[in-house]
Amino acid sequence: MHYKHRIAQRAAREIRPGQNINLGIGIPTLIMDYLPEGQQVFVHSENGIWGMGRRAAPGCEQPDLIDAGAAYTTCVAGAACFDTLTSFAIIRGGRIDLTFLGALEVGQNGDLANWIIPGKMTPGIGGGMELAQKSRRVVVLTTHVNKSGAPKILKTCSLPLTAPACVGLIITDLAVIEVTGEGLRLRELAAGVPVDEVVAKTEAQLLVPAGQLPTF
Amino acid sequence: MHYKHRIAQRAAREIRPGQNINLGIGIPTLIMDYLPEGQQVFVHSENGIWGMGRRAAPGCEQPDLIDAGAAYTTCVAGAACFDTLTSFAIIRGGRIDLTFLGALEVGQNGDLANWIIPGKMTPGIGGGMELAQKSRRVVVLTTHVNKSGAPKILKTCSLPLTAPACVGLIITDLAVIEVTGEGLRLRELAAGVPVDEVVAKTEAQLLVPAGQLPTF
Amino acid sequence: MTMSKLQTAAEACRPIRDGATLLVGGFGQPGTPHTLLGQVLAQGTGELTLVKNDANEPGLGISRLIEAGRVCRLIASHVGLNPLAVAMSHAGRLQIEVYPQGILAEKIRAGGVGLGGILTDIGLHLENPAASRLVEVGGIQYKIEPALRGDIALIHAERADTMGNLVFTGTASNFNPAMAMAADLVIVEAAEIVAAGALDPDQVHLPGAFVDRVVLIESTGSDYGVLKHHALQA
Amino acid sequence: MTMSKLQTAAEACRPIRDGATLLVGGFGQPGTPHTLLGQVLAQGTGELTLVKNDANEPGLGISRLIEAGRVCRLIASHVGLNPLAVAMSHAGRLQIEVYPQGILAEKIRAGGVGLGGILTDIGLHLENPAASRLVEVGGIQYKIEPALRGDIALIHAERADTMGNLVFTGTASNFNPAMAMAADLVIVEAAEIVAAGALDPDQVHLPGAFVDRVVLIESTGSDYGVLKHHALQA
Repeated sequence: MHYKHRIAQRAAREIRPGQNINLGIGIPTLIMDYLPEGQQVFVHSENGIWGMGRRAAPGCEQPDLIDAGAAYTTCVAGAACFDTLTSFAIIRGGRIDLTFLGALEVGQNGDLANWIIPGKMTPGIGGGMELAQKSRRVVVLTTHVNKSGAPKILKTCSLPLTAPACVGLIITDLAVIEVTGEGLRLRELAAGVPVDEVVAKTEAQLLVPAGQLPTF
Repeated sequence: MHYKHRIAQRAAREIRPGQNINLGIGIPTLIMDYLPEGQQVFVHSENGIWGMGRRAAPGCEQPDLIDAGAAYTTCVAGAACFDTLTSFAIIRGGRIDLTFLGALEVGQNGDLANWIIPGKMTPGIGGGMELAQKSRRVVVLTTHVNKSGAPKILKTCSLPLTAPACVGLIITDLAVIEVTGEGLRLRELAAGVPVDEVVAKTEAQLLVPAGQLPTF
Repeated sequence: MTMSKLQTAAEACRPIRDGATLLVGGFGQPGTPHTLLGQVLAQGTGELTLVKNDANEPGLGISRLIEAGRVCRLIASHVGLNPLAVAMSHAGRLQIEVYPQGILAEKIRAGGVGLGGILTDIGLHLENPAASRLVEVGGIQYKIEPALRGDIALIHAERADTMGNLVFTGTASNFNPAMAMAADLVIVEAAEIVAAGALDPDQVHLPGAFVDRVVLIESTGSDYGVLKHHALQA
Repeated sequence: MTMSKLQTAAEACRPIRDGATLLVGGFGQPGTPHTLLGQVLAQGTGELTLVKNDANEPGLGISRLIEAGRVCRLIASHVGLNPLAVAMSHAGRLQIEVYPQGILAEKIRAGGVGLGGILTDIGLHLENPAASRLVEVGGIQYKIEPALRGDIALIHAERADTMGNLVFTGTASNFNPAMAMAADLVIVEAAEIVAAGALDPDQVHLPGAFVDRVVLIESTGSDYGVLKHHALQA
């Protein structure tokens, strides 16, 4: 299984029945394939759907039904479609229980940076800032290090923040890490990954519990 | 014809085809009976109708369709029903071309006072303040004097204002008076009413044009 | 497992405690959640702050709670059709606070959509510049109106599905959509409740994401009928 | 005499002058008023300020106006799907100003509903307290976001009646309702136009009170179709 799918599969286990969830661009969209069967979850898409279903099957696309990443999508039974004002009323009003987002950097206090890369023109934040700041819980899905091999989980973010102290859980290709009042706590390891590797590839201080850690 | 109906009939002549209009409580509601036949006018009711029709015929009332004064009403073809937010978006957004309101006092600069009677508990302004302040044109329909015989058209209002300098035209049981940059200009007389009587019953200065005035 | 937000009125209203702030839909009779208000009356809850456009009329809607002495404070836009509420206010037994109707709706909406407040020029001429919070934007003076939220919203809809998606009708919409966004717990009564999927997603007025509990109106008796004194005589 | 707001695209768009600020509906393709934008392109209007959620994609929607050099300034929330617009911005040939998506929508709504602005805590951590206009409400810091209006709104609807009442569909609603409230002249294109009375008053998404002109979409060609690169491969 590709690491992105393994992250998505692990992430899906964070979802509780009846929750309103939002899936950011990138790895988070893969969660759609791992939603618990027969359990009602309401997927919100910020361009105007509550109750979004899977991507439209080839030939069944409706031109006026896309997800926030522009892919053709579907509605489940009980869905509602609405405008941008209503969609962000749901977000800023605190009605999103759980949001999955990608990251460029995560600070050990839960700071999230995922929108400006220095030296590049930012394409804009879209709905990400409101989702990060106002969702009841934010779970970050990311590779543990960036393309140059540098850690993404840092003592302090160097990039402009999307939102401060918003991240509750970090799921990477190597580990599951919880953001706690005491700092970052290592919770689970990807199958076959030693604790030492995770510690070495994490710039921030990691609290490592004694004993065997669960794997995913 | 009762003076209230004569005021309403004269008021209806201020309406232009295609206008969005709002009819306040009291005499203004009588205008509904004098709307020009076969001419499209959109009557807005602030509790959530654009395209309101006449009052519901006996036995034809729909419990969920009332006007802003709680009377059962109807919709014309092409009507829309909506919530309070949308209704006042129409008002404050400047989409009401013409509003007819009652008055306790009108100042010679167009100030309107129609909501607080001293010594009485005010029941609240409802939608009147927003209508007075934001409609493109406000026409006041009122008796020329109050129940004690005192003038209602004053140099300066003594009551708390609904909105300052908002009135464009005043139609009373005695006269039609325009609010202009130079002051109040007498435009028309009720049939059989001499100019002297209007001047005597108006505390504010009246500009009286030379020659015969039209009657209504 | 199929999720449903359907509950009885008694179950749904159980979390309403003495001292709560309730947002109550309705402009006059249409849109007033009579069934839910009846439950609040029956369960004895008191010391309430109510936010409603008006005070209904004596013997109807929130006036029953006011008459029973359960309400300390009412935030409204116009209470002219309820002389009883006005009299209680005069007697110091009910505190009434009024706002221009559309501004009251916007304050509630701001609370619902996660804003701190709005800037408005309505009624600015009545403000005491020394006491008010005024700001200038683009050369124009505005007043800061803070957002307003409630603990619980009591909402009336024409139709709901089991997911809490709502459809309103006629002039019964009024404050209901704004209030259904602006409370920690949102309880809806509906004249009809349908299965998930029975409503066209395009024709939902308020998505179920805002709604926590849905109650079926069991008796659509006189509370929901035509009030003869507001009808034309035959 | 029966009133109608129906016009041809050429008639409806004639008042659009060089230098105008246009509010343009759409999130990606859905809800983008291609017919009206085509008319603006054809009539040669330039020096435009556009307000749109995104910049569409190269060769589509507002990107055609941008590519033709007709746009000096774009106010948006995300232009990531249009590398061409990003490149023009780098080259100093297009000024791009971005806001968080929901805040952009609220700024426009505030302009439409006659408010001076809103108070928001979104992105407050990026503000320079010395430079920003911050106010405290209920012990929380908020930033003042001024209202935003346009000269003309270009709106896409699924269905309209001759009075200008509008119905939207799917994710094609997006910024259209907010923008249709916030311009001095509101021009709507619709895939279907029906007689007054054909729409259920309860099922109108935006009342015709806001709408000045309605244009029938005559060619629903590739602009309104499925973009193959966003579809799953068979």
